[in-house]
Amino acid sequence: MSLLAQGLALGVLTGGLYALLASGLSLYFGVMRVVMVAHPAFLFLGAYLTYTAHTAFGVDPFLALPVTVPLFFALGVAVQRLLIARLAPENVAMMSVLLTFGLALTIEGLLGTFYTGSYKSVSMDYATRSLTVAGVHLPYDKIIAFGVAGLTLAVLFAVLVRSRFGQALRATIQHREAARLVGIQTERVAGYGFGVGLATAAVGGTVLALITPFFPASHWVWIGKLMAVIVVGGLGSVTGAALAAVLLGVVEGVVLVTVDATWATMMFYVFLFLALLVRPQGFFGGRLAHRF
Amino acid sequence: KTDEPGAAQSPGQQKGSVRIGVSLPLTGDFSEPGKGIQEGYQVWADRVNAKGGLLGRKVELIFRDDASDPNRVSSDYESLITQDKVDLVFGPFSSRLVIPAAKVAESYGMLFVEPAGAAAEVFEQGFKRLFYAAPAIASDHYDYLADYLTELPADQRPKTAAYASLDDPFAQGTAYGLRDKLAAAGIKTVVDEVYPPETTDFAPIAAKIAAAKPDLVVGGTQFEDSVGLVRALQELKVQPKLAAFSTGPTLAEFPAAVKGAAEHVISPVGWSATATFTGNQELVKRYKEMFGGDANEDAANGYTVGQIVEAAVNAAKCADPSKECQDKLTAHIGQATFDTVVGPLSFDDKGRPEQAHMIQQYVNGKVEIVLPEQAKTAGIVYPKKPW
Amino acid sequence: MSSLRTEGLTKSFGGVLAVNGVTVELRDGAINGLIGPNGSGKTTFFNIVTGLIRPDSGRVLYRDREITRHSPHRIAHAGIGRTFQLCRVFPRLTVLENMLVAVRRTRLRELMAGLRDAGETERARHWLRRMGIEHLEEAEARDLSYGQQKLLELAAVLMAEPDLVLLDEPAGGVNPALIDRITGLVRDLNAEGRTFLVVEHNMDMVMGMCDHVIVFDRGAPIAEGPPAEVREDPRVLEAYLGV
Amino acid sequence: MRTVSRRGLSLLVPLMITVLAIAYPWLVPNYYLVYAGALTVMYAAMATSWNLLGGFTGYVSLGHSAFFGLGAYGTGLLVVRLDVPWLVALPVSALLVTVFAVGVGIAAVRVRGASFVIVSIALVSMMNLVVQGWRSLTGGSTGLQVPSPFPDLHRGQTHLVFFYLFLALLGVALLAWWQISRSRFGAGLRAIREDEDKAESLGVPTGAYKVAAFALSALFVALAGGLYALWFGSLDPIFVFSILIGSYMVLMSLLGGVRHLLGPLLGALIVAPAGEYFLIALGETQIHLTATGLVLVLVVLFMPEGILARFTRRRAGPSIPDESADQRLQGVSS
Amino acid sequence: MSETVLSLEDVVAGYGRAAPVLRGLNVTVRAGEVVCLVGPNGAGKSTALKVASGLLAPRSGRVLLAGKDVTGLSPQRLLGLGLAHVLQGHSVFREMTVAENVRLGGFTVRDQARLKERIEVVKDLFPVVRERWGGMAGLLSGGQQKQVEFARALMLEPSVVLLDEPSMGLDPRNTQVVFDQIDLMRRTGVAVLLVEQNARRALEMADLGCVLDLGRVHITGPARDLAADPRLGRLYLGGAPAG
Ligand SMILES: Nc1ncnc2c1ncn2[C@@H]1O[C@H](COP(=O)(O)OP(=O)(O)OP(=O)(O)O)[C@@H](O)[C@H]1O
Ligand SMILES: Nc1ncnc2c1ncn2[C@@H]1O[C@H](COP(=O)(O)OP(=O)(O)OP(=O)(O)O)[C@@H](O)[C@H]1O
Ligand SMILES: [Mg+2]
Ligand SMILES: [Mg+2]
Repeated sequence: MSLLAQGLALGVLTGGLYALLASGLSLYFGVMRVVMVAHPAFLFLGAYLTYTAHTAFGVDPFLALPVTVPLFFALGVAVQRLLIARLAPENVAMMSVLLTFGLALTIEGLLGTFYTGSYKSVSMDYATRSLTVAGVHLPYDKIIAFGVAGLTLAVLFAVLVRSRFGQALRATIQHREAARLVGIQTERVAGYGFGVGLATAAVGGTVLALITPFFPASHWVWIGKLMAVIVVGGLGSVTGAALAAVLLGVVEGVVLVTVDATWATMMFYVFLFLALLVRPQGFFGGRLAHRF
Repeated sequence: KTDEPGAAQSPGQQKGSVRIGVSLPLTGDFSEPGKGIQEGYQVWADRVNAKGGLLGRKVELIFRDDASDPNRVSSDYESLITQDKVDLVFGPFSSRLVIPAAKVAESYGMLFVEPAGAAAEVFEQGFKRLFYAAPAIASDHYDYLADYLTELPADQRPKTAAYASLDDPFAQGTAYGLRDKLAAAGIKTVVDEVYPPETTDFAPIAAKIAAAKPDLVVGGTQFEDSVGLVRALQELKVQPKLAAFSTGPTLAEFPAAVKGAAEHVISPVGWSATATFTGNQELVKRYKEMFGGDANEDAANGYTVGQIVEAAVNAAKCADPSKECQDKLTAHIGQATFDTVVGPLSFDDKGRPEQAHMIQQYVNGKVEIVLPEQAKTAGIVYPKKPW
Repeated sequence: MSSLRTEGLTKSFGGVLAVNGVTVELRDGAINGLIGPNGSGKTTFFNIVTGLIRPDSGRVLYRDREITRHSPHRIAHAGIGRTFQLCRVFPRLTVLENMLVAVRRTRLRELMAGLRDAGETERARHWLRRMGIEHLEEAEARDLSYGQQKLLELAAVLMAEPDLVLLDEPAGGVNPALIDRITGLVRDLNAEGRTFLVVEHNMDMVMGMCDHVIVFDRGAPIAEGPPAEVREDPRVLEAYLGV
Repeated sequence: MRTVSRRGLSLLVPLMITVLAIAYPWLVPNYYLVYAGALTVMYAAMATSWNLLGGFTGYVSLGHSAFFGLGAYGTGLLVVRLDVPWLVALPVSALLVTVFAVGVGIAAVRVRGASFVIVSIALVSMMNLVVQGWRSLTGGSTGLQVPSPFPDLHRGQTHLVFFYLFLALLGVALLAWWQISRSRFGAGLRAIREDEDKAESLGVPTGAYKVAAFALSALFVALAGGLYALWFGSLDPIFVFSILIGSYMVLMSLLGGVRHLLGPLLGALIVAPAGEYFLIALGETQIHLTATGLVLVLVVLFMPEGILARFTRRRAGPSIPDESADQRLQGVSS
Repeated sequence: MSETVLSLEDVVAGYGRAAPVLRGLNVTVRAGEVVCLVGPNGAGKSTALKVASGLLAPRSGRVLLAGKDVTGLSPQRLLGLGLAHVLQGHSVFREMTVAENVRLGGFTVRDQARLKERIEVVKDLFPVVRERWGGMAGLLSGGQQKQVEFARALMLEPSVVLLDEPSMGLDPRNTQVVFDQIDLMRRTGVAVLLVEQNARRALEMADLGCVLDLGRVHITGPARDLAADPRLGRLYLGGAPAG
């Protein structure tokens, strides 16, 4: 019983992390119809930069964020303006998969060249302790990840839904000409949108660096899982993805402690196919979601 | 065809350098150990050439990257053997890549000494020219530890053990070798978990182990998961009397990655930097000169391959791809004993080495060999201190 | 025998009752008009009849056979063709390729047979000629102007030889000269025995062409009859013509 | 200069390609090149099969290696576990995979565009997990060793045999593509790529068409997988169920041109040797991954329609019938 | 005569590498004047508007706004200079609410009070905007979407307006509202460049008419004269005048 509780608690915390890692993906997709296969690669790029900051200057990983977040934002703007923007609009969704697949390979190759193929990790003292509540252990690193995820998602949500920028971004995606005609600088806005998505990768990468060792090819493992999260959540819905992430985190945690690890990983895909059969637009997706 | 079997490969062409073809995973999942083995091969070649070469000919290594892909590994050996017409081949890394590679070498009648295919299955394919250049195959890696534990007095002897293993023939092989021996001796298996390579979160596995409160925790691991498991066990306050992990702790990055939790962690190791076996100190020194860092087990395994083939070539007095020569080399390795940096090695009829791995432990922050008796640099600490 | 008949069709989206208990019957062999203010449910009615939307309740009968909730292609096979309000062609197919998509009913063997050999091309050219866009045969559909795309869409629908053709605003965005041409075409096709149901806001076209007009308001028919009668109907005047 | 007519050229080119392909193993100096040729032809066959789905319907599957892997494991398991002769095992396994693909297709083609890509990625990961986890049947991570169907031939001769087997498969796949492209089925599939709802309302049973294309494409890829298993002899889940194999099919098709019969073939002829070249030239570090990645990026950016599209007729743009318009205006401006 | 606000001079423009669509186009619009472009489908009317609003850069020729050369400026800049453009077809932001759509119309307006005022005005003009205020715009009927679009354009108070077939898909009542609005604009001194296929209706209310075909203006004249010309009628305005 307590094992189940432990699995559940860990699942919730991990789910929070998944939500953070998937939020960028959901953003590119929802607002830009771009399937960003390279997102996990950028996550690990973020993790490596955190590692450099930590080993070279001895700073706490989170103190690197003021540098990495703006850097990734700029990188995102560049990727959108120089690459994504050049795709023919009628098949952005598909060509972007291939384009970003190429980007992922590029990043992996560069990481391998600069950092070699060996494992790196960032370990902090607080990352090995845990809080015990009613016999359930809650690791501090996971609590931190959960908190950071929550905070980032809240900011993201505010930016997208409430701000002028968010409105402009959504308008740009839905009808570029009309958006230009109401005075939106569409190129700039789309670039910023991508930048925001990539900025979440900087945060996610930092958290990831804190809780797991990594090497250049680590990102492959995450692609399938994160993609499953955003499909189950309803493509493009940042909120949906967050809910789905927690749901899948819990399912994974519980299945792991009750069955085994293979089945736990399998649950992501089981839910993915279930979602397709029952609700192709995703469990939390909007009514128009299936139209893309 | 120029590479038609038996065509144009006269045994007399003993000119030029001895060209040795190797395919290694220099990129991809196995790139880290692949690199280590490459360095081991290079150190060996450097030493041989400094001494005037093999049979008076310079040694030239030809590397191919297989990107950790079995398809490529086959292509590589295929092209090395048929197109580059190398004189000898050395093996690649990982049990997963050794089998397809050995198939190619075998079908062209090439001797195949390999540094990394330790899984039991490698030796069940009926290969005649394959030899594993390390002290023991995967399932025997923990032999000394198993002996030690089963011989403990009854009151100190552990009662229960938890096993968590990566789904990989080598990693699993090591853990299951120990499991089977301990189970036979009456130590109960309370958790037996296999996780796929995709696993990124080890906390729930640790939670399972925590719930079982075992005396021993054994991980059939590679690096990433060993670190993940140690951290998760620590966070969930699992305090076993002994913790053993396969590959992770033998890498230099391990202590930093687990932040002090490395103390008293045990793992099997085929090689020790401090051992005085033939050529070992030369390897350590030369490696430092060439690559700046400290040699590791992977490099030593590569070096060992070199040593064995070198001895065979010297004994058979030939180094060319002809059937006669390769037969002679194979026959020699099959029956001789070799002095290597991992100790004296000999092989059974399936190419399995017949010695055993040592057991290392972090004691006071340093890696010490604690088993067997005759090689130990420090006494084994059991039970371990809490982490 | 009636051509198309519906009984109590109802469909609501969230709080909006788009189609509200529609019971109508089309005149077989006639040009039927369907008019009504914006948002009165005309397109939704089309979508239900052609299977793109499932009604909440009610039945659709075609030649006295129930086709409610049949999939769109089955309904097409039954002989109902339609165009869309916002003209839809296959943008990156050539005009000729666009024509060869429509099918009425097929056996597996026909499915795999080479199209160009099967006389289909000739039939396609015939329809393109009738529309007056035969010279564009090799152009990609996206390069056509809006009006030309409208003609192509109609031609493609006719390739399947439908007995009942539903047109959703055939004159919307079309040059008046072309409207005359479309009107003429519809009349000719009607004379050949096809039944039409035309949604249109262009009153000149509706009144000049239709034999029978149905008027929708708020998802339900409010009047029905010959054009001359309908346009005098006070309810129609109030709800639709806005005078 | 135009001594050969268009029609003549369109017959001559395939003929020459066929003759060259058949003669290839006899023109090269060693068996390694036969081996490399067989591998390239295998990829060409798979890319062409992929194109049966991707090229017509525009559904981009990054997960076709799932069918490759299942075909391989199916054939391997039938041969190893049930002692079925390989000539029987190959088609049986491919048919089983096709049936499976129908099932998956029914779920997968419900979503369009990018979601489909994601589903296809998930499919590979899932199959990898199943095969890896089902140790008792498949051998799990240890892999499955399949005995050679031609134990009496030496290695080089085996390559030769499989070169022709793959070539035959490629031929069949090409033939299938060609036949479909000129059929009503093909017209329906193309319409699906452009506008599914519209196609449906024109009487195209889009669901059935998509599943049929999906399954057909899976069938050929599964056959390639089966041949691979017999030829290569050792199967390992993480390598046969790899997204990279799937993306090679996509890259090859895209590079050559998905709208052309010979596009994927051309792509394979370029990508396979180029990959080899990068590995040999840059293989010492991971920078070759970067090179491959950049090539992919460049292809997508600058040749989204593929190489062949460059050589075939460029889109003419709207044609304006000048004279008739002038005539039309004459009556007005006077 | 009031001053020229917008003029296109010898504009040559087209898409991609294809032959130009506009081949030396000249159009002039004065303040308080409605200029109506008529012409067959594909003549280049929409293209002309796109060049004027900066969506499409001309290959040669000039665009003058209030005497200033604005050729090649971005739509945002032109918007700042008082030029608004309503696109042909449907250009609502489908996955945003009606409210968001309308508000976005005033994206560049900083004065919140003014914005509020305008919102009330458009809500009164088009009841559907009020009724479906919080609803998703993409789910409206075709004509309703068109109304939202027009409402969005009315949020600004520009000095030059380009309208591309504003009445397409609208029922008679809403068509009337649109034409009334155009009239209102004219009376407040706005220059209107109108493209309409509802040509007779448009020419009736316009000051000046231009017949555009094959990328050139062939005839310019008082709108009423053009409407009355029988030869023009046959070619561009459709058979019988509305009766
Ligand atoms: N985005 C585009 N890309 C390529 N060609 C285009 C594009 N838009 C329009 N065209 C072509 O330019 C020509 C003129 O188009 P335009 O839309 O200006 O015509 P129009 O006069 O507005 O016609 P309609 O009354 O049908 O709207 C047409 O032949 C059309 O095919
Ligand atoms: N998918 C949908 N979700 C929500 N509401 C819808 C949907 N489709 C249609 N509606 C609503 O149903 C009503 C009827 O729409 P419909 O498109 O049938 O009107 P219409 O008569 O064709 O109008 P128009 O003349 O403007 O084309 C409208 O109020 C519309 O907003
Ligand atoms: Mg409608
Ligand atoms: Mg237009």
